[in-house]
Amino acid sequence: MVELVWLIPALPLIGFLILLLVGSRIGEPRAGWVATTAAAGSFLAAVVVLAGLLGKDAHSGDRSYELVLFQWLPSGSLKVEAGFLVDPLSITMALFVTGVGALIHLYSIGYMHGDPKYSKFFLYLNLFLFSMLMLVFGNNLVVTFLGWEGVGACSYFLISFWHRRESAATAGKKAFVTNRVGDWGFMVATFAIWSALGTVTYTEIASSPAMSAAAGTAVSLLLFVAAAGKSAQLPLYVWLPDAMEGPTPVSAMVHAATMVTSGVYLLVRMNGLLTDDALLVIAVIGAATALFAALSAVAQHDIKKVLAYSTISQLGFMFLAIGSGAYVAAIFHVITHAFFKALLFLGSGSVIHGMHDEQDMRKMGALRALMPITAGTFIVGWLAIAGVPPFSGFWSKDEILLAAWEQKNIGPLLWFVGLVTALLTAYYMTRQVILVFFGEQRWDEDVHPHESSWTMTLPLCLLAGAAIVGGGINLPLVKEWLVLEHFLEPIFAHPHHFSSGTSTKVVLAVISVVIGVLGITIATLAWLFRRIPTEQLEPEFLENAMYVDSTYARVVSGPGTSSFQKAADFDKGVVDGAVNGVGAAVRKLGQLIQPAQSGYMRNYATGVAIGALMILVVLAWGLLL
Amino acid sequence: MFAPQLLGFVSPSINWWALLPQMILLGAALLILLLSSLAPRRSSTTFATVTTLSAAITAYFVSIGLWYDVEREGASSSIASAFGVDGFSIFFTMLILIALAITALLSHHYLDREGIDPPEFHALLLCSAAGAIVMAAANDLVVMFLGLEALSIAIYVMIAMHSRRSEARESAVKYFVLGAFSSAFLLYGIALTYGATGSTNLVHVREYLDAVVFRDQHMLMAAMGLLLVGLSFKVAAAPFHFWAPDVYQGAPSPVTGWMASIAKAAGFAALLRIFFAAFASHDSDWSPVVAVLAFVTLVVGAVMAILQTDVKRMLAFSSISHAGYVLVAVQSASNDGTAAALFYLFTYTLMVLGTFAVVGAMGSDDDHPLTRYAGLGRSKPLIALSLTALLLAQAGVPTTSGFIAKFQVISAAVSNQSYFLAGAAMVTAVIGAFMYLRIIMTMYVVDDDESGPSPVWHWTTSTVVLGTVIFTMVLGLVPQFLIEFAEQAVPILIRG
Amino acid sequence: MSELLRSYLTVGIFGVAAIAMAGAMLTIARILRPQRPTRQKLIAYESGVDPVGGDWAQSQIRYYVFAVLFVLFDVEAVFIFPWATRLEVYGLFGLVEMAIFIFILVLGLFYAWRKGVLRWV
Amino acid sequence: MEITTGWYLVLGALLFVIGGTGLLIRRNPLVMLMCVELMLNGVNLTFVAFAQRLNDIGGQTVVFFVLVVAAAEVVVGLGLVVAILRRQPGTTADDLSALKG
Repeated sequence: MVELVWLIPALPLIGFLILLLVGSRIGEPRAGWVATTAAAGSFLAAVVVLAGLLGKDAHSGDRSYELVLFQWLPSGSLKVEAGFLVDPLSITMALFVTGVGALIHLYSIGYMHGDPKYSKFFLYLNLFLFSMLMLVFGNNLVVTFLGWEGVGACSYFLISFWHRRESAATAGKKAFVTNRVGDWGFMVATFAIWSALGTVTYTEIASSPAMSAAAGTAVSLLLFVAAAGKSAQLPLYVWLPDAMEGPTPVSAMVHAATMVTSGVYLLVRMNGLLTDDALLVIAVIGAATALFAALSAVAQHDIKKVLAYSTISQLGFMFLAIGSGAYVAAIFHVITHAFFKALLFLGSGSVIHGMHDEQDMRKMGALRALMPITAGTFIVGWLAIAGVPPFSGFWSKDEILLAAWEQKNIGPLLWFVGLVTALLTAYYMTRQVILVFFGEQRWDEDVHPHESSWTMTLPLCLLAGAAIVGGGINLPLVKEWLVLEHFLEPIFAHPHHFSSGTSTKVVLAVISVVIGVLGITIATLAWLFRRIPTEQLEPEFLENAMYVDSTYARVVSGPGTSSFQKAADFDKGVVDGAVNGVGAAVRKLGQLIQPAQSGYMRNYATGVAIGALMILVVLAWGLLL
Repeated sequence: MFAPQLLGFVSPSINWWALLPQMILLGAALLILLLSSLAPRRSSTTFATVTTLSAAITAYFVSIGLWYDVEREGASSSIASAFGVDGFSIFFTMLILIALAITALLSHHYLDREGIDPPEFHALLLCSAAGAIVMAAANDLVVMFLGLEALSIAIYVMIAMHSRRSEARESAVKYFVLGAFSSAFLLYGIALTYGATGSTNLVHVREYLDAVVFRDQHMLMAAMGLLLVGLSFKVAAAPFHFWAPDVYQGAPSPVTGWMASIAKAAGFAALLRIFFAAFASHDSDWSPVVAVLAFVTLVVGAVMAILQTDVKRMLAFSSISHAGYVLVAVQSASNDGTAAALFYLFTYTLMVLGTFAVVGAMGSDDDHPLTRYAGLGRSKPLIALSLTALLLAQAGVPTTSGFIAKFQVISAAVSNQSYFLAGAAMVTAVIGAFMYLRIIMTMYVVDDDESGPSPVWHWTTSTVVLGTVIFTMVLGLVPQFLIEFAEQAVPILIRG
Repeated sequence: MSELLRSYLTVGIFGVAAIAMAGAMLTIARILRPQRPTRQKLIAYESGVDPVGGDWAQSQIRYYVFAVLFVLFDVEAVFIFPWATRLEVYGLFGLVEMAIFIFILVLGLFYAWRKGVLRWV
Repeated sequence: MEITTGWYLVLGALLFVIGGTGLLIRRNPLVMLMCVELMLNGVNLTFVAFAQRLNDIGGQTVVFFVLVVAAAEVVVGLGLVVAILRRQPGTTADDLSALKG
């Protein structure tokens, strides 16, 4: 059954081709159903392959199956195959990519209703799914790079799907530049691995002798640059908030659940090459990203922007896990995050849809009665991301915090940063839930919020179910329940084991729960009770809430609430500036040499003559030496 | 030696079969001129196009036969070793013939639209193609020079034929003066090679350099330097590239495509044959120089492309940057690198011809502002999609032939331990991609109320675009046959 | 002094003598003749006809085409002379080759003629 | 004093450099053409000198070809220059700088 792996990417590709050929002719809603069927079929195929993989012995190495389609690049000493690698890691990724993907396809049928470019949207979605699966299943770096570029391209198309020229150009430019930096890292890493190990195939890389420490660290860092570009880590994250301008299902699928996790996948896939030094860098950057993005999320008013920064923050958590050597925890969090973040995005999409394209949370409130399913599922997502047990987010986040605690060099510090981030996460998500679904009504009279159609609410319910029980795939309570960990174990060069005793684990878990609850409480005090009609009667209480708000801001990041503004300014000024700065530097260089292109023949001839002189001098110099 | 000693003249053995492709082309050129001068009035475009096409196709079949001959009997050379009959020659002959057929097709509608005399244009095109073949196949520097001049002089005139436009005149004069200037350098290099080794024949040069412990190193170095200058000019490598953007912009689009593809390919053919094959024993001397040229070319091409607003100018700088990639492969001075260069040239030729087919059809050549492409994605979705594919291929995006080509070039540089150059190539690929993306974004991202351009499409243009797109995409997935073809076409020098 | 330069010396002496002689004659004439310039006398002599216009008279553009054709065909002849001196040695092969060469040139001339380049308008 | 081949080579190189310099500094298109011719003739002289030194007829044969190529170039070049001068009389090389940047 494992041999059927080719079906998994083939089905979305077929869907894409059908839509390409007859998409606009079959129109709405059939185009949507074609794409959804392709995605669902792909998911079923993944389940079948998983069953086949589970039927094989776990320890003899049988659970790694390569399907080579053909020799792609027979270039000299470098041979690259077009082939698939099925192993626990790739199938795990594929399952949630296709699963969540199929649900989002289904959701989009309702969400994109009436859009003039309806079929084109699904065409891109299927192409995206195909590229993502190529990325996951490729048996070597080059095929993965193919998928890597493919998801990037689809991402640009989808960002600018609804766009007018100006903003699309800006958002697209930012996404493009930062992603190209990441792509550059990927390319250089590929060639570096090839020149050091003589292969780019994963199974051969895994069985190769170790590189020298310096080379290993260099390669690891290059891979991290690649991952940071795709997975929006400091300082390459700037494109992700802008990417939220695309249709909400796109944000859910491409920019929250799947594509942005491909950096995590890449690092986990190459885990055997990552050196300790590089891991430390990854952990630090991951923690910094988590904290920074969480701070930024606190100050947002746009319902999707909050989720966007939250995504960056959660990705930071995943990198923190990788940096601490806890690859399983990273993948675990990738999965649970995919569930609850897709849920949250789709929920926000449902709200936006119901509110007639209103995205400002200040103009929402008290929607829970009008949109019960959306509200209920959104609350599930909120509890999951806030780390309330037994929702899925708690388990994976807890495992990451534990791994951070045990990090060899600066473990407690990383743990503390993670903890603060968790606090902030609980806070800003609670704030969002309250602003959107509770409190008083703040929208205009002519807006009539309504619940969405079943194609939109069904995925919400399914994802909510997954967000509740998703933690079950890796429960730390009993050793046998660590299903994911045992399943993934064969792919790791150095299996990670938690060394802390049970009591430490319990204490840490309790602390993180307390922190989560604290965050929720603060937000509730600040945002819910501040708005109750008895406001005048309890000014003190309100003041207190405000006080808490600003205090913890002061504790966390220095001088007062303005720090949030500072964080936002940093985003706008420094990081944007850096991105634009690279572009500007290139332009500057261009403008520096542009005068040479003066249009005068004699200048051009002088160029030739000087060039000739230089060549002759260099050659003569060579003779002298 | 090039000419036989006159006493007791014995005609050199001539493999007529091997000369047939370019003779067919010249014959077709003469035929077009003869018939068009006999015709009472202005002769039709169709006649010229069909003649050129048939000549190209016939010559192509002859080349296939030659390829199997070479495969069976091994490489040889003809006319006192002046003309190589080997995989390398035939590789370029085929490439030039394909480009000729494409250019003939895409100029069909263009000539009618712009009111250029078709028979003259086609006759010049055929001469130019024959010159390119001679240049690529020549084993003798003087023959190579003659080929180069035939190629270039025909192009000077082809540019100037669009004479009612002052840009065309300016670009013709620029290309002419600078081209003649650089030809003089090349010729001087040939003279010094002759003086240093006693022959202009590359087979002889190579044997001489291999056998003799060399005394007159200085003259040889000067010869290499000057040859490099002349050929770098033809392939538009920095700092000999200044002419390219101006000339590409001013020239009629089909001619720009021809210059960007074939003039460049033939220049690289000569470069490879001279430096990789004949000066192989001195590669430690020339390889670093070529590496520096490659680096400068990559940077200039990528960086300057960003600043442009005229599409033809953008593509001109992009073609400079492409030359940088091929130079990266050339400097590796290895069989792998040379095969990578050949692969690159082949795929690049088709990409660039397809691109200029679209550009030429987009309207008047007076200028090509980026804004003219705004909304093409809406008004002509298929054409826009094709152009997108071609541009992505030029950017080196995976699943296109451009990716494979860049990949091979960089891996050749890596295995040659030119890590710096490989890194630079990757960085400039990143920078360069921005420019292609800009064109693509312009085509697709427009306001709703804006209707895109709707230029007139002739089926010949569409055929060319479609063909090049399919080739580019298919080759991105199954590049093996062309890779093997290129590997078998690495130049060798054989006395014959 | 080398043999080579010595043989050039003779040429040099002849040259100097020629210049000296011509110069002497003109100088003597200038000294002897009376000088009474009038406006009429200073007009450039042009076959007895009064000159019209400036001294930068433009020549007809059609001269140019003939000049170009002349240059081309003149230079192609550079191949014919060496061939003609060794005609017997080259035999039939050489004859056929030169026939083709001349045929191509003639074709060019024919084309030019048909395109009306040779017509004197 | 013996006039060796070296002298001719130096003369050829001088002609080449003079031609090249002329092309760089002159503005008149016709003079620039003449400069190119001068460069080519410098090379011709070099060829003949080498042919003399190597006692090989090949170098002299090359000169024939170069002469013909030069003639073809001149004809095309003159054609271009005349085409421009007819439309814009008095054009110098520097006036041909509309395409740039």
